[in-house]
Amino acid sequence: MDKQSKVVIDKNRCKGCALCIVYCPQSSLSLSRELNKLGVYPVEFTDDKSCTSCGFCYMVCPEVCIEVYK
Amino acid sequence: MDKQSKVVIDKNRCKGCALCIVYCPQSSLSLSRELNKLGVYPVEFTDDKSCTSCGFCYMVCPEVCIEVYK
Amino acid sequence: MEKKIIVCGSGGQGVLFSGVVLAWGAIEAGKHTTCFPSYGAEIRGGSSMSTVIISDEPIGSPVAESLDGLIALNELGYHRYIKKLLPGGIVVVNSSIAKVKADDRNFFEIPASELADRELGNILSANMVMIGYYIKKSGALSLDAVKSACEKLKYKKSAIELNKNALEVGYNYENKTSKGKRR
Amino acid sequence: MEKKIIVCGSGGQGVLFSGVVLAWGAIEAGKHTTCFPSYGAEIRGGSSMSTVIISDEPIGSPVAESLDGLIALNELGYHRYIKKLLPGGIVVVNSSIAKVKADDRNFFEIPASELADRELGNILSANMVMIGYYIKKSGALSLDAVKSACEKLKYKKSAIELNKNALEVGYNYENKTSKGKRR
Amino acid sequence: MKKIFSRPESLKDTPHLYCPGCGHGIIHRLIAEVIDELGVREKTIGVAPVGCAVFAYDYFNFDVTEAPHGRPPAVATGIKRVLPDRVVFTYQGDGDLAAIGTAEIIHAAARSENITVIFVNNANYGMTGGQMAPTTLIGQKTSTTPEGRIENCHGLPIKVSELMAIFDGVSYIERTAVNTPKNILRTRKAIKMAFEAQIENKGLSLVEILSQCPVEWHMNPVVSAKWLDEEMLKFYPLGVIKG
Amino acid sequence: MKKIFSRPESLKDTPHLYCPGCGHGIIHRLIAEVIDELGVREKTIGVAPVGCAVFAYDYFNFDVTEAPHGRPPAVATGIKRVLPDRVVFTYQGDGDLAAIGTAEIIHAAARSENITVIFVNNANYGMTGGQMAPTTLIGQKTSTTPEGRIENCHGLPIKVSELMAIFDGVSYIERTAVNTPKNILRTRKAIKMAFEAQIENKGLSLVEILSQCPVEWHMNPVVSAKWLDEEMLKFYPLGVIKG
Amino acid sequence: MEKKTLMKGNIAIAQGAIDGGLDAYFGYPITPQNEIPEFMSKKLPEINKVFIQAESELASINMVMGSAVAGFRSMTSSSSPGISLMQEGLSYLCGCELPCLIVNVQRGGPGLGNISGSQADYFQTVKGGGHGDYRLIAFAPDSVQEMYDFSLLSFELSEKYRNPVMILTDGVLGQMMEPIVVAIHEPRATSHEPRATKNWALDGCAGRKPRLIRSLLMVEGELEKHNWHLNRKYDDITKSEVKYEIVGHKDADVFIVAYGIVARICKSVIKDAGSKVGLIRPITLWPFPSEIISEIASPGKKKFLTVEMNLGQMVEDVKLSVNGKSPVEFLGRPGGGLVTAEEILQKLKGML
Amino acid sequence: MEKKTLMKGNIAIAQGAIDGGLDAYFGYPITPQNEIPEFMSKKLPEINKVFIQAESELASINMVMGSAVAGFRSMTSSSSPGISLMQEGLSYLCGCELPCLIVNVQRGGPGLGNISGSQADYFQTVKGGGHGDYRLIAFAPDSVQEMYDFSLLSFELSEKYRNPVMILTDGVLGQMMEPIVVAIHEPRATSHEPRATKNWALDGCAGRKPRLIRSLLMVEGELEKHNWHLNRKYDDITKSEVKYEIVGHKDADVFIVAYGIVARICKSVIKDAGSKVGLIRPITLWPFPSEIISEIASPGKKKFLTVEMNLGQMVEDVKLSVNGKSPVEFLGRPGGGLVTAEEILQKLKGML
Ligand SMILES: Cc1ncc(C[n+]2csc(CCOP(=O)(O)OP(=O)(O)O)c2C)c(N)n1
Ligand SMILES: Cc1ncc(C[n+]2csc(CCOP(=O)(O)OP(=O)(O)O)c2C)c(N)n1
Ligand code: SF4
Ligand code: SF4
Ligand code: SF4
Ligand code: SF4
Ligand code: SF4
Ligand code: SF4
Ligand SMILES: [Mg+2]
Ligand SMILES: [Mg+2]
Repeated sequence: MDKQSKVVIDKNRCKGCALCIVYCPQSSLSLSRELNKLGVYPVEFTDDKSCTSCGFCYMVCPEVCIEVYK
Repeated sequence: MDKQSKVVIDKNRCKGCALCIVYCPQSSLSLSRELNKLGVYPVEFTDDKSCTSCGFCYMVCPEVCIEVYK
Repeated sequence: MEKKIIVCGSGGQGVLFSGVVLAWGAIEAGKHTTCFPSYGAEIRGGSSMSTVIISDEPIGSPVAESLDGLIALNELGYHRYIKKLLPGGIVVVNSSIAKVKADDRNFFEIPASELADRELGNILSANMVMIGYYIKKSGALSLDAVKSACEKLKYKKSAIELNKNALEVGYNYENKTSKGKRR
Repeated sequence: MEKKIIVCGSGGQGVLFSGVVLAWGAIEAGKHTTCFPSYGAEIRGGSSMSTVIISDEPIGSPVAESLDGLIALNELGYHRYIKKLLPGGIVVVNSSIAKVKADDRNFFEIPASELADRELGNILSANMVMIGYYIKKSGALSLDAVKSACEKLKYKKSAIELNKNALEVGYNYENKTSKGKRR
Repeated sequence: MKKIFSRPESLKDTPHLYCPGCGHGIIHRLIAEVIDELGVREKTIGVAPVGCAVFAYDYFNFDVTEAPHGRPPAVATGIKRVLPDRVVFTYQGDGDLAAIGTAEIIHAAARSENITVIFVNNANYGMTGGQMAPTTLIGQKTSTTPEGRIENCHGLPIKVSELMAIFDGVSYIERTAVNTPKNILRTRKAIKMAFEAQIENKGLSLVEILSQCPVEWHMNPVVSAKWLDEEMLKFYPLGVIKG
Repeated sequence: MKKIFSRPESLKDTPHLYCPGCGHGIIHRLIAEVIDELGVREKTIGVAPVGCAVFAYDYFNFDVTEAPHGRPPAVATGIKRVLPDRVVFTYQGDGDLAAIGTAEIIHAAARSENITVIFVNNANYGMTGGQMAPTTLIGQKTSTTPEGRIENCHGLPIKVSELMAIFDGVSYIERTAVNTPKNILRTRKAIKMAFEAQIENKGLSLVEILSQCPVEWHMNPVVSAKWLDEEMLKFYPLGVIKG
Repeated sequence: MEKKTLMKGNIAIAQGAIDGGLDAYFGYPITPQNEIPEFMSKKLPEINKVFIQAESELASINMVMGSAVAGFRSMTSSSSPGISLMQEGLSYLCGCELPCLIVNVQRGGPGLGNISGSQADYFQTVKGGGHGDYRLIAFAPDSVQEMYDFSLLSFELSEKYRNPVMILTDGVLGQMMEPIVVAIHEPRATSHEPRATKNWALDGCAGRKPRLIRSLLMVEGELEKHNWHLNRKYDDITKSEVKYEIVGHKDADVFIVAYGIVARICKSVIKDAGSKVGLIRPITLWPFPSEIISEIASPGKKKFLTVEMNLGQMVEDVKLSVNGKSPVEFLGRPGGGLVTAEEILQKLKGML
Repeated sequence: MEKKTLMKGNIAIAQGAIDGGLDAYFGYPITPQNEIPEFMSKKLPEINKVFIQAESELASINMVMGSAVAGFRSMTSSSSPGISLMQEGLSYLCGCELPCLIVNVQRGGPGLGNISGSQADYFQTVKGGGHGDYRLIAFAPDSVQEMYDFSLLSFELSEKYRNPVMILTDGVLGQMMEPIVVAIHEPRATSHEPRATKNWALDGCAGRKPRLIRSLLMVEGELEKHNWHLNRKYDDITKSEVKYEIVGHKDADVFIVAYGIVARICKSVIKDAGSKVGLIRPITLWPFPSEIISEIASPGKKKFLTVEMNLGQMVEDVKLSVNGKSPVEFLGRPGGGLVTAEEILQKLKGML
């Protein structure tokens, strides 16, 4: 786990559906520019300042590939 | 057809269920004392004076073996 | 020895029970037996029958193409099955209900319903009266065997007694008709 | 002559369409052909493939155990099917998307997505660019046959033109790599 | 004297094989009367169930087909879709419609198939010997509920009419009975309304008819007509449920 | 920092094979969370449907059996009747439950089987390629309604929750969705209520979950979540329907 | 002497299953087997076992699947049309390797047919009426005693191989009564003992890894592998579980092959026909007693007569066993017609 | 030259049925045949014919029954598990003698299995998966062209005999594309012409006596009589409608017997195997081409190899035809495994 982040994404499980991005109230997530092993652009956690650890991203993720810390 | 009767019963079709008897408002029907071909005591029309040709007997007969005249 | 018997009548006359009593009687007598009742929508019309086979040997088909005995509790049944009777076969008819003309067979009438009503106070025992009479006439089974069969059936004591009495009434009925004679 | 070819890629890259175009091309060339796409829950994962066989003789199985040609629109597909390639078989890879290392086979790269985007203004034409390039490299079919195949498919005139142009872009692509060389 | 009540043309002159007092015979006659009255005998196609009334095809004087147990609504759908101007109806028992045929009746309703359903609720499986039906009352003894139907084992009986009423595609639903002359008259009316709904292309119409099954209820016909009144009506109230 | 949201124990650490954005993955996780929370993982038996979620058995970290298409309620009945103290649930799609399995779910409800039903309504047949389901909306294009669902040919969509509410044997019914965090939270609550109803022996409980099927709706996941909000909710209002 | 009791075939099946440790019965009424669910509805609640009248045969077979999944001894019964509706379920049960007992009290077909006894579901039973390569272990009792015995036996056998067992009988055997001995000679396993040994059954994963029961095998090659596994199992059953009876002299000239109710009738014929006629009675229809038939046919001077209550179904298995070494003739009556002793004798005369 | 068009097997079946005068299609989705209902849902409304997506396969087959009862050309399609659910319906359709077309695009079984092609429903199709003695006329196309041709042909044949026709194919043939000629050489009867000649169809009794369609025959002897009538019909079909193809030299040493997708593969093997190997390809699986096989087997110096995508089903019919006159070997792969040319060649080598 990246000690810096409140939100950890298992990037090779992410299918890039972007649900977490649109539902993050703090715009703390965005699509990466690097393809993952599934051949899609996964989500990256970009901003642990604004992130409130609300868990919305975890909640909407169909791949259960997000963990949220506080 | 029996010219006297308002109600004609096909006695060999009658199964003697007695529904017509109990629902006849004028008590114009009763069970015969002779077995019919089915081996049951069929219904007889006994009283064409009181019979009002209301048709209740026809209506309740599951064997459709009653005809009513007026 | 093999006896193929049909008991027939209308629903409620205890036809199936009669078949069972005969078959149990056969067991009591140490014989092989099968009992094949009519079933399902066949009995919707209100008729009922049971084929009983009693034999010294294992039995093949429980269905009888031809009969050694016919026990007719009503007229309809008589007419339906009489054509299957073998020469020498025995017919027993409940003359309280069935008005049939005898032919030249071993034809025996018994007013079973009346007897049951009069002697036993229960018209529904006519079936057992018939069975009693049949075994007497045919010798298919002993009275003892059939009586002890009644005890095998899980019924109330009083019912068992009634059935046994009815068997006796039939067994001891002094019929006034002889072979082929009309009553 | 018999050529067994697999086109593979991910859903939305036009893999199944490519197979159809090749098979239609074979018909135009007067050959026997079969085209067997992946289907059902197989494609749930997002990969897609189509096996096309082109032959002078009637074709038995439409499924290929070994391949004469592999047209890989993405990396996953390349890795999945490359092991089926026969010695002497030809591989064509979309280098815009698939970063694969060549081995000692007839390995050809073409930046099909980029070419489609740049030359045709439609990145989705990458599949036809690949087909054009493949027939050039393999000689499996003539450009004319495949172009007239495009006309057989009931599409809008503009789409037909786009596809034909894309085939030409691929067919005429001056590849700077040679056999087995990395780009 | 004029004949004022007698066998309708749509009912063949064939003796019924039903038990004495059985409601099926009455219902057959009512359907035949309505078909006559509407003048549609020659364009009617009936679908018989598997149940005591499978023999309906021997009694009706118009085209009738058999259907596998529970499937009359599917068979009727097949007929009506290719022959939309014919009058198509199913005749179904409570085992047929409410047990094995649940999916078929519900989806015919959901699709709003323009057919008429005559649903005969006699609270048991008559033909097979009086087993529990989905409509069997709590406490009612049947050959597979020897201690009576028990709510917390068998569940409550299904009220088919109320269930079907949920579907917008169903245009007419009424529950009636054939145990008394009055109820029989009302049943006739309901059957007519149901067929009229079909003729007017309003979608599925259904009449649930409470019907006595004396033999399998182990009652004589007169008592069974009373039992229907006293026990069945408590749980299955009569009346127009939709329409 | 403390981990506050992460994979529940009842969900195996196996990648989902569902399409990107598919609601099934979310629903699986919610079920797993509830099972964990109720502490019943070791006595839970799940029944997977035939549909995209057939693979549920690969994802759940407790006993799971397959059932033929539409028959999970019958299979669950078999399990629950012999193991009444286990927690038994079915997971069913709208094709599985509301089409081929109509009779089985209705009779499980009528019998008041003490099971929980997770009913995933994605308004089409995902697994077989997006055909019309009984729940497909009027006007919705699917691979077997190329011109959109038409009321007077295909009938109106079936509202399963409202239909099931008719049965007294059903103790809890709620319709929820998994297209937004708020709806997902509510879905989790509903699932918990449903399992609790079972644990308290109240009879069948059902949660109808509106779920996006981006691939077969031919929308990207984000658009599909919106479409659910804008189109599905109009016809399928959320809320507790019984309970 | 053992105490004999008069029992109906259907009841013997029901009693046999109960004595064999039945935990749960699920069924839907159909003639001529209604006595089975009716008996169960009375007896099972008394001994705290499960009886459910299902809403259909589809539901019945899937409820059986559920309780079999949980490792309980489970059963359903029906007659021909109802069994047809169970074909998908049977294929699943075999694919998932779930033990259970299915009883088919055959009636006349096709379609609604009638309610007489029949043997026209032989193909459905032994070749597979459902989809895919699978087999049911199929018993064909020919007496009420065997109805009881095989029903009692079936659970252990079906658990041994994790495969459904079918009792294929007919309306005549189901409805007829005969004296039988109902005696449980060895103490039966209670239903819970075998359950504990079922290391595949689902009952909650307490203290163990979660289990999974399925027949969907999508990964390439998996399903084929599973089928080869099943095939080996079927081979084992074929090697070990064939049951048959031979009546009459082994060196008879003509061998009748018949099962169930027809075999009884043939036995009575043989008594009369003398030493020139023998009977081979398959007791298991699958696995079929091919070996013994083949052996008897080998010298080549025999004749075979298959007698069935259908238009010729088992006769194919007889021919496959004989494999051209001797002539095989057929006598049959379809649609619920019961073959008579006279017909068989007549036919035999033409062959002797 | 006739104009060829590239077509998928499933679409060819659908188009063939439409060109054969299809009036009404009823079906439920299942892979690998979804293209059929999808195509129908688009095309049939355009030509004012009926398409209904049923709520299940049970409903499908019974809707087919309904529209067949009315005399219309009716059809359903499904794949293995769905066809298992139709077995009761098929028995009724045969019992009621209703013409119609059923398509089974087989997939791997048993149970849910997988979605690969398979041939494991052979027994179900030709022996009868439903109850009672009945037969389906069964076509096994081996090319997309034949998918079209037999689908088109099926209605006339099924009406001629008042018997359902089944097209038994598989996922590979259903999904593959191939050039075919879609040419209706003779003008087809419109759906209304044959309907007028159906003197049994129900469409309201205007101007005629009421008609009745049923399979319940309770009066003693009636059902048996009906079965004997059906049996004569099946005999007629067996005499007149057998179709097969022979590839290679008639005096080959080894004859492969294979149908459908496997037959295609065998054809390519034969090309390579030279003149010592021939192929008999049953085109109708029922009636089965027993006579020609028997004829070829007669000299006794032949060998037979049956190749199937199952654990050995048609091989029984081959053995029954050969009747011991020549050895019959079997090569098969179950569970959706596609037999390869190499495997067949290998096996042949051992036999030559
Ligand atoms: C598939 C199938 N299952 C079961 C049966 C047996 N069966 C015949 S009629 C019937 C139920 C009859 O009950 P209902 O529909 O209520 O009609 P009723 O006789 O009471 O009028 C059953 C279960 C059958 N014929 N076919
Ligand atoms: C008896 C049977 N019929 C049809 C199918 C094919 N089939 C598989 S899944 C499915 C429907 C899936 O739809 P749904 O239940 O809504 O689940 P989803 O995939 O949408 O989650 C169908 C028809 C089958 N496997 N078995
Ligand atoms: S926890 Fe909340 S704020 Fe933080 S990234 Fe996730 S959704 Fe955004
Ligand atoms: S919700 Fe999950 S799968 Fe979708 S983009 Fe976000 S992390 Fe990836
Ligand atoms: S018509 Fe009326 S009054 Fe006359 S007998 Fe009939 S019921 Fe009685
Ligand atoms: S109602 Fe009909 S059957 Fe009943 S007693 Fe009267 S006449 Fe006879
Ligand atoms: S069993 Fe009941 S429904 Fe059937 S005929 Fe007899 S009374 Fe009528
Ligand atoms: S098809 Fe739909 S339901 Fe199935 S996995 Fe894809 S998105 Fe989910
Ligand atoms: Mg009923
Ligand atoms: Mg769905």
